[in-house]
Amino acid sequence: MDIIIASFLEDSIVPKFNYWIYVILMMIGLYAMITKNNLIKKLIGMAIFQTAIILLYVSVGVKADANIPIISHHGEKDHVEHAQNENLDSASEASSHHGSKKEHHVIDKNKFANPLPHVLMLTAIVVGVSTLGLALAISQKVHGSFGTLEEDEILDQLRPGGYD
Amino acid sequence: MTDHLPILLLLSPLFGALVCVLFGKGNSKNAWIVSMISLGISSILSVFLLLKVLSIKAGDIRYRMGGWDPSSGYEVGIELRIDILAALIVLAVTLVGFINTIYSKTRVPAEVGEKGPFFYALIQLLIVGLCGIIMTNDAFNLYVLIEITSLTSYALIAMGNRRAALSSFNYVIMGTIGASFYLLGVGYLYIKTGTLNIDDIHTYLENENLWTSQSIIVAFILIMLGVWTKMALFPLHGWLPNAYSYAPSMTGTFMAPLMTKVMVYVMIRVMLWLFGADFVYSEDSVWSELIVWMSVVAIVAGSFLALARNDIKKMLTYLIIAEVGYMVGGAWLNSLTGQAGAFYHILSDAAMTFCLFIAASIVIIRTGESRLNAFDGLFRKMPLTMIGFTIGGLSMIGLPPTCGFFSKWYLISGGIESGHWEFVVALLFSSLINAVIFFKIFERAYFGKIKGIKEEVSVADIDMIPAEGIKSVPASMLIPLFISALSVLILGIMNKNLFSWISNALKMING
Amino acid sequence: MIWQFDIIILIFLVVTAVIALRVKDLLGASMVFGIYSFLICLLWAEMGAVDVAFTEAAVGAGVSTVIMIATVFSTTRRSKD
Amino acid sequence: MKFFGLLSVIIVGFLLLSATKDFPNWGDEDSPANSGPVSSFYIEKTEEKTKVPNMVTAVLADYRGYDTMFETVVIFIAGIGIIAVLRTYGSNESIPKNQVGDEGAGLLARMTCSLILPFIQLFALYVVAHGHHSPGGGFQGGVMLGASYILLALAYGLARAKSCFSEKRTLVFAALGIFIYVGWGVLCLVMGSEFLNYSALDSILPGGVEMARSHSMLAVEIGVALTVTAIMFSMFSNLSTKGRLDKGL
Repeated sequence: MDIIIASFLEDSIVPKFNYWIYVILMMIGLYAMITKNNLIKKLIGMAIFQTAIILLYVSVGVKADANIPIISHHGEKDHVEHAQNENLDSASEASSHHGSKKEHHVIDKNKFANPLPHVLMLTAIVVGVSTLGLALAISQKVHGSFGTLEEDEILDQLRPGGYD
Repeated sequence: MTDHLPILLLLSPLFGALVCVLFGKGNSKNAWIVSMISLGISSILSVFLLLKVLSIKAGDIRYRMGGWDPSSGYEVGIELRIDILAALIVLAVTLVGFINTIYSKTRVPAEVGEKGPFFYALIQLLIVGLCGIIMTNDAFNLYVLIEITSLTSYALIAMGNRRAALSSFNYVIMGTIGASFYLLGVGYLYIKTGTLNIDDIHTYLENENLWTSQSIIVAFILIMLGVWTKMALFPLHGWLPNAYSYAPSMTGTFMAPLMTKVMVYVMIRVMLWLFGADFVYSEDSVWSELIVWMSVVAIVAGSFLALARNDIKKMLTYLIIAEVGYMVGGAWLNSLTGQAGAFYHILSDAAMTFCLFIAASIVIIRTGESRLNAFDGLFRKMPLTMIGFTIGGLSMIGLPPTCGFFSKWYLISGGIESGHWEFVVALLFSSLINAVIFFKIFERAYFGKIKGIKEEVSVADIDMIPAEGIKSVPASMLIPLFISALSVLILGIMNKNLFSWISNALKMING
Repeated sequence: MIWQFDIIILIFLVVTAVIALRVKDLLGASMVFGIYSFLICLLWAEMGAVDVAFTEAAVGAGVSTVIMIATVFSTTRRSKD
Repeated sequence: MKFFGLLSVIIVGFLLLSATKDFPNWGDEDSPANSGPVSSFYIEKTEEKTKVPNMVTAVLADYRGYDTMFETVVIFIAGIGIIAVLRTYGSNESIPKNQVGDEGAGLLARMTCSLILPFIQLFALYVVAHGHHSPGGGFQGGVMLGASYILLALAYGLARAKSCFSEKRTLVFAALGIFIYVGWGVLCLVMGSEFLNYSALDSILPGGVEMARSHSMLAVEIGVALTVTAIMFSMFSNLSTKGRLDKGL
């Protein structure tokens, strides 16, 4: 039984788990943005919504056995490992490695996480904090003129004279 | 140097904004001069850009940022792509920005006071964002630029009274939902294709034949939902009327003509360039039918809601919602005439909305009354303003010498061509309602009696700027009004040329 | 990359997100939101996105939380939902 | 409203989940996004073409530098937007000298703050400068530098922090940062190649085309850091005083 559950976990939940949770977080955030009454709560919902999207993007860039996307520059270790690898298959592939010897090491693209989603999400985080800051400023202005942050109370104040 | 026209066009307002913030010193006059210069340069450069695009036969200009050449067929950097359609809209954006700056000369000190330099900085950054949206060929860059326009417009709207702050907050929520949906859609496309360049995504989808993949369909729905939220298509229009009508008047006159239209352009671009005509109009999908029906609902609902309003600016904003329905419907008609009509309507709607909003703002400022009875007897008191308003109104109804007639004509013939009779009926019906609305106003303006004092003071009126009295309107407001009214007529007279340019460009995209 | 770790953080994320939205005290909600940001920062470090994690730690958990608390202090702590 | 909200959220959730089946597995090396030519190009060619080991920095500041420029502009917009929305130019702009000591935290917090502040700032500068080789860069360093001023304002009161970083100075720094970024791009234009094409600068920067790109990234990151520092502090000071800039938390 344990084995069945474990295999179920590994086969159908784990490989897509990030995507499941991203959808759940996105639904929580979207629900809060639409239905919460308090303006600050709406903004917390907005922040959760945005992080859910970031979670989607970052999950895309993950590779099973990859490292962070920084090439270790003073990496003597990498170099040694690489040299050993080269020794091992030097007999068969000496000629193919010949061209790359001038560089530090051959870069195996599966050893590094995909950097593009990270870059995109740096931008998205910054956009998120800018939106949050501006929205907080606007909610302070709303509080300054209505004296409350609750949407229904604000609408009550507007009703007598408002015509729309 | 002409190779660098697209980027120079963007940099001029960007530097202008920095100069406004640095050397504004609370003085609106300096900032006004700076933004006149920067937007003037930008408008001139966009004229040159249009001429350049028209002169080359290949169709479009491409500009690679950072000079990164593609690697194994895929763009690694960010690319700009400008064809005739983009150049026309860039010209419209920069010109509206420039003319609106003339209009704002006396209004900025009156409505935002010491924050004038920040206002001008934000307006110029908004123009940077809009021009960037139109020219970019990178799906993620488009998101960043959409957020630039959104953030500037949140701030510009919230600079108004307390109702403006509240509607700006609602706009923040709706706008973020829209932009995030767009970002999600781009993410889905990225997962399936591994690239962000719009042309490359299209090529990849074509090569791998991913059109029936569930992710691509969901990505399409998400991007469309995001763009529709941003352009206020009918069920998603909730934020627009309050935001545009309570914003400071010079913000309203700038944003009403441009924001929704640029998003319609983004929609056309996503439809035809990113997904391609084969996908969006494919026989076995229901998109085309469904969305034309949605636009029919938007047109009818927008017209009825406009008819029910008694507030001038609210009425105009609901008319914008109906017009968005025209453009969305036209773009989805699956006929070249319909697409061209939708595109033509972007330009003509920008011109006539600009004209109407300026005229309405002048009327509201001068009479201190924001309801329709402000127009009572105005033909005698403010004849020049009313001439401008009349031209805008006639164009909205769709009478011959104006551009509104021609764009509607192409839309209707597109509808007939593709057999969407419901769209044709909705268009004619909406024109009828527009005629009712505007002739009601014209009647008031001819025969109505001028009011002495207001009978009741409502909460909204307390927030209003006090009336400056019906006296001579300053030239800085009349000149923009006349330029915009003139452009309504010019766009109408040039309809043959415009239509042939637009349909040639669309033919090239459709292949 | 360590999926057990990944799943634990993800479950905590959902819990903190719900708590941040349920707490009636806005100051408390902001604090829980700060915890949420730290958790998501951990998650990104775990997924190999170090730059994103660094930015999230500085921006999300740091500045966002601080400006949110600043707003709560200059407006009101009370919330009906 | 609640029902309508729940309904739309559930519809969107199902829509998104329905597409999840179609996705490559989490951590899949062969998904189009991970093995496609664009990402392979970034991983394999970045060090060769730019001599920058941190690919994220290279992609951020060079390949997609146009994006990052607008990202900095977004920050700038947020800063001046908050001032435009919230700032009130009241009469109580300056508080009397004898009240300056009243705000801020207690003695212990002040002592701790004065001990760690120099290190935070030093580390922030390191993060900006060392972004080529380790995680970090203009944004992260800028945010940390801004946060150090926020900490100063929290411990010693806003007046003390404003004496280091007045409103005028924040605006100058914010504009200067973007000016450096855009100006660097314009310099490339003047040298006769595309906007932000740093390789055009190899005639005025030492070390060949690759090092020109690397140095230019540093310059651009410094611009980003200046803007972010200034705007983060300006954001905090405006939001914590409701735009009066008189007395902090």
